[in-house]
Amino acid sequence: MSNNILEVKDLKVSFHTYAGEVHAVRGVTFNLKKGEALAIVGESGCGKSVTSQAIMRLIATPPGEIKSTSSILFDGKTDIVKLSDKEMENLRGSEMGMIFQDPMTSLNPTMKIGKQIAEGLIKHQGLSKQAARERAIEMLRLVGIPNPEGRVDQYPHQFSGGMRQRVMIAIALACNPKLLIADEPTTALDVTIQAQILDLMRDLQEKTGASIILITHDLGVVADLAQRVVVMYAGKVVEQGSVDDIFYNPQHPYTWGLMRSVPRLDNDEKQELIPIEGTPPDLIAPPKGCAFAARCPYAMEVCLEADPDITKINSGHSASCWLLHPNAPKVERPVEVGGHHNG
Amino acid sequence: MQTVTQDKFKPVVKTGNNERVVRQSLSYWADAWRRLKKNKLAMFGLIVLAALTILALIGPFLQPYDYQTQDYAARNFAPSGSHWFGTDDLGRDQWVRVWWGVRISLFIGIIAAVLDFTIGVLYGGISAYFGGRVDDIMQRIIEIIYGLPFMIIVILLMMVMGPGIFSIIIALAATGWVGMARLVRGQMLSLKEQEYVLAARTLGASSWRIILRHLVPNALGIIIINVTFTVPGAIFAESFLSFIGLGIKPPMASLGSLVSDGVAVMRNFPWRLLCPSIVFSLIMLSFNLLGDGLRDALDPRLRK
Amino acid sequence: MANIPNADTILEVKNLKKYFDLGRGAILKAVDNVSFSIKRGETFGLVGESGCGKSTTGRTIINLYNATEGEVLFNGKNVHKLQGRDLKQFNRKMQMIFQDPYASLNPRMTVGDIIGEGIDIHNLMSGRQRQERIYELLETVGLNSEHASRFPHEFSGGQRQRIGIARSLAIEPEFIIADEPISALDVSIQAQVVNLMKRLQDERGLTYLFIAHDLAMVKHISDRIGVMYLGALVEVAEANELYRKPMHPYTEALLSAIPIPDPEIERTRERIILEGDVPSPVNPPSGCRFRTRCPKAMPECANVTPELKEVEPNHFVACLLYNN
Amino acid sequence: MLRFILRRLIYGIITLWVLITLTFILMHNLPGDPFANSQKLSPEAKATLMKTYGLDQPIWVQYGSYLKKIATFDFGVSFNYPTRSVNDVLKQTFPTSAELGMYAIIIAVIIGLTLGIVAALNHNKGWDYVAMLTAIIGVSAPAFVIGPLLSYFIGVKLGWLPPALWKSPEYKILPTITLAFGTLATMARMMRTSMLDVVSQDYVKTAKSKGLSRFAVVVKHTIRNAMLPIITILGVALVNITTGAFVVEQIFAVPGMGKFFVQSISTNDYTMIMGMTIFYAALLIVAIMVTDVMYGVVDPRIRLAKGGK
Repeated sequence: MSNNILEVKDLKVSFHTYAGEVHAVRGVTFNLKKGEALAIVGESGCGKSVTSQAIMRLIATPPGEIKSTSSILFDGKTDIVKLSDKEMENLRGSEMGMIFQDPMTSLNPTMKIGKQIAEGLIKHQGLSKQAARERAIEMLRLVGIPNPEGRVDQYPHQFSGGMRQRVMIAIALACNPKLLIADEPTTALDVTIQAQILDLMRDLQEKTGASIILITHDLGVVADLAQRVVVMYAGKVVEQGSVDDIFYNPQHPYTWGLMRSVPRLDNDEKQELIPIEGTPPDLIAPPKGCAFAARCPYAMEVCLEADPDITKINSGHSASCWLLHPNAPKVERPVEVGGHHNG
Repeated sequence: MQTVTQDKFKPVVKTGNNERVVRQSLSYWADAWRRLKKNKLAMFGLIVLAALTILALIGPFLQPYDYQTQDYAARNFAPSGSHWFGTDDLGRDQWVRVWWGVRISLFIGIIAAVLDFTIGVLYGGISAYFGGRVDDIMQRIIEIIYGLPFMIIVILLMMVMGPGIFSIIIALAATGWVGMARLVRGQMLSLKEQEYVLAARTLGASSWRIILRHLVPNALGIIIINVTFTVPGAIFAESFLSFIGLGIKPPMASLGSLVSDGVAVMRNFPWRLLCPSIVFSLIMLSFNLLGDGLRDALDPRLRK
Repeated sequence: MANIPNADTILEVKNLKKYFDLGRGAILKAVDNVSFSIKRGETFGLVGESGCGKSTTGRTIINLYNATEGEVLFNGKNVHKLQGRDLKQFNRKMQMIFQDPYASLNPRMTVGDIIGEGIDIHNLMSGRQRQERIYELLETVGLNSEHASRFPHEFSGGQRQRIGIARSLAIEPEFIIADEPISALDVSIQAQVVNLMKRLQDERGLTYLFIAHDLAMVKHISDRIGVMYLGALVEVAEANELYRKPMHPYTEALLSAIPIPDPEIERTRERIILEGDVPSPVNPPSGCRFRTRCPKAMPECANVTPELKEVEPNHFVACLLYNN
Repeated sequence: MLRFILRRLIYGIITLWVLITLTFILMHNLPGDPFANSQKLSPEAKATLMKTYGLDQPIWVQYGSYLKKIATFDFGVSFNYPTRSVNDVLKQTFPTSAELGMYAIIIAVIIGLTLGIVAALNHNKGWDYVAMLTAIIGVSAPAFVIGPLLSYFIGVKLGWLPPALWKSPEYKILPTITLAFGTLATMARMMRTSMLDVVSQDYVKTAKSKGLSRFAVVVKHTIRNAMLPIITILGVALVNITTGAFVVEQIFAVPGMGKFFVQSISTNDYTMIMGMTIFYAALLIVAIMVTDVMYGVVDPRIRLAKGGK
């Protein structure tokens, strides 16, 4: 299994708030292959960001807590959950880098951007200040910032949003990490800038061979960049598979719902949008049984009582839904979903 | 694979209303009060303040003395059954004088807060409402006043007007409103751009309606927080002035002048320093604790 | 001019300019010479990236801002010259739905009072009748009467957005400007709001000006679409036509930039990636504003400001490529 | 940036001018004339004195000469002791006050900021409560309460330190602590709030994601940015320390400006009060100006913005 750069097993993360324990991530399992781009999709509050921050161990404890039964195996040998803070610091930034959603607030406003890139290099690769600066300029050039020699000594407020996100990518990739986690990297950007950034990320993945975890709610971005997809709902993985599996042969009613609720630019006839009615559950008290049952049009009695098992569809494709149980009634997948492709 | 009986695979009939809101409905003020009640320190402050206010009102009547009658037979008595806080070098009862001091402190604190509030809200409100040139000029004036060391102005004013409660109030009001005016203006300017205010404007709401229904209720929380910190500020200023001999005229007592007198004789009669100092600190402490509590309870950023 | 006005035209925007004085001689040209018109009962989508002036256009149309130049004719009357009764009447006829579901509802008012505010302002009803009307409106947007006594913070984003819609419906407007009504919502919730808006349009014959940056959703809901770039309208066309045959290089790039949720299409699609960032509206480029990023820019683009011209029937473009 | 500094400078000068004018107007509206107290003076002698001080001139002439004198740093002589010039008194007392003030501000800043940082880094834990308790006591018990109590208990009762006067270093401890306490408390509270604000910023998360050590994150990213807003209140802190010194110098019998100022107030020594007021005010206005400019210099968002704010 050394083929996997990351193996997340039964990840559980809770936050202890004044109102009680919020079970943000409730047993998430997935693997990431070397050189692969994996997208985690879901609505806000589904636990996708928390999962990514748990992998980076960026969750503040307290109030957060990664349950000790969880394991996150990095590069086949290191269990991130069990590392000491010191060991984790050595891993962060050198073996794994991260990009955040809002480029306007993710950079330190009072530090020159060159220095912000150099910091990690000095720490992990023991470069001298001068060498780190040279490398920072190189990184700025790599991420497509014009005139990097001049820009290296500027401050974040002198950069536009798109440019700042490029700087963030430069920071994350400075030490050639094996894993890049991008948490909604283009959500705050305009579409034409988003296209630039996605293009850059694809380009850099080819050049560096880094594996990517992409957190997003935009199925278009998923289709554009990812090879595999994990669909999360209410702190759990409801379905995962290759992009083709998920887009052309989705098995979970929640995945169907996601697909049906967004309009497609390339559709000429006005298709009806079908929203998922209701709102996700409050994870202070996760519902018994399947968390999606309350909003699921196909919910059965069993859904309210027990959590469904994971059903394997093919080698890389699985879903957790009672409809996949051999005894369950057959439900036709809505035609709008994955319609024009023989899944 | 879990074993499940066939009958469990019947579809459920959806009865529930998806849009049900389960939480108990609470207005902003009710919710703020609930938060404040949970804050032990703030409640301590509130209770102590209530107790001090009651004592300030009835305290002087619990003893058969008044604040000015001198009794040369009873000079510099230590606290005892007949003089609970002892007497001063003119034989005046300290208990009565301390509570008179508290009366003055609370009175000045409250009046100063009311004046600050009135002037500050008017000035800041006008500045924000009219905007443009008016706002420009009014802001320049504020910037200049803000740069003045305010205690020094107060001292100058006190010298011109002479000591006394009235002078103190005028002096404090003349300088204290600037902070409130800035706060109100800032609040109004940001609230004016809020989408709910825009929504009211597109509905055709009059300026008065927007001010009374939208701007004021939403700015009130932060204004109240500011007022709670104005009160101890004014109480401090009065005591400070009295301490350096510019505040309340004898024979009337103020906590500041009592402390000042106490300092002179503390080697021999320490209670003359301790009693007013402790009462004074209690007042300040309770207001500050209450203010902190109110800030946590009313600050919209902390609301979820 | 984008359209010849006729009896069917509910709104006409003529050479509208809105400048903001930033002080020290800096002037932000948020909207610079925009003209278009909207027919009764249609949905006109206005798209563009942040800072392109689409929201300012909406706010100027509804009289939240004065126009620096040009005019907005609503039912034939200049919106910015209305006074007294006419102004009140206008306020009833045109309404707005806002972007931020958290900032668009007064947190100190109950949902009932928020929805009832328009009724109160225009003295339409009172007492029981008003109450009944509020309940009815709540049900129209999929909520129920027990929600009237609650406060906005108790609701989710999608619910709040529907409350905002109920507020605008309370005074029975003809025309609603929806200013990015769904961009703050989750995808599954967006569809709830969009479907509601479509249903209301069918039931009440409303006209919409739908402002958004999400082209897919705008295309889904709109009959016609206007594309804005840096304060100027660069292209106006019927929704499908715009997608099928974008003429302005900016529209082309914008459409190509949007990823489509279909991996197979994405794998083969060639993208036009624009260079650099949008210039500042304080100091826009001379001539055509898009020329600094335009892959097809010509030397004369710097000197001539292209006008919006009807290049094909009902398809208007402002680009020198189509000038002959 | 230049524009920003210039703007601050102009404001400072206007403020100073307003203050000087205000002082002048107030002094001319004082109840009675300055010689009312000295009954021994004959009307003739009084008239001579009035002439000497130019008090018989029209008011705007007086104002003009007043401005001129101040511009040349000539504050005149004491009304009560005509042999003492205000400048002499300032020269004599200012160094003492400056020394005391300097100690106090250094202590307040160092301990206050440390307390605030410790509290924020241990948010809602023991140290946080200890620090905040200290802070709230500091805010609630001003110098004229803390001072006498320290002097009485530590100086008189326990005899650990001299209860008053300003001589060898051990004499300076109690006055310095007293004067520093309130500002220290304010600093601690501000720093804590500012730190908590910065800790939750995204860029701190970015810093952690680079693998920097906790120490580096706190020092290079958190504290640095949290300090920025603190700079702006340094000016206000200085004002508080200065006014606090009136009281502290009185309590501990420190021969500084504050003590002299309070004395002048009680003896109605008008020229002295005027001179000292303007000196004080100028000092404070300059201090506020300097901290404002300093903020601009430290924060690149202001420093590098075109044409100021």
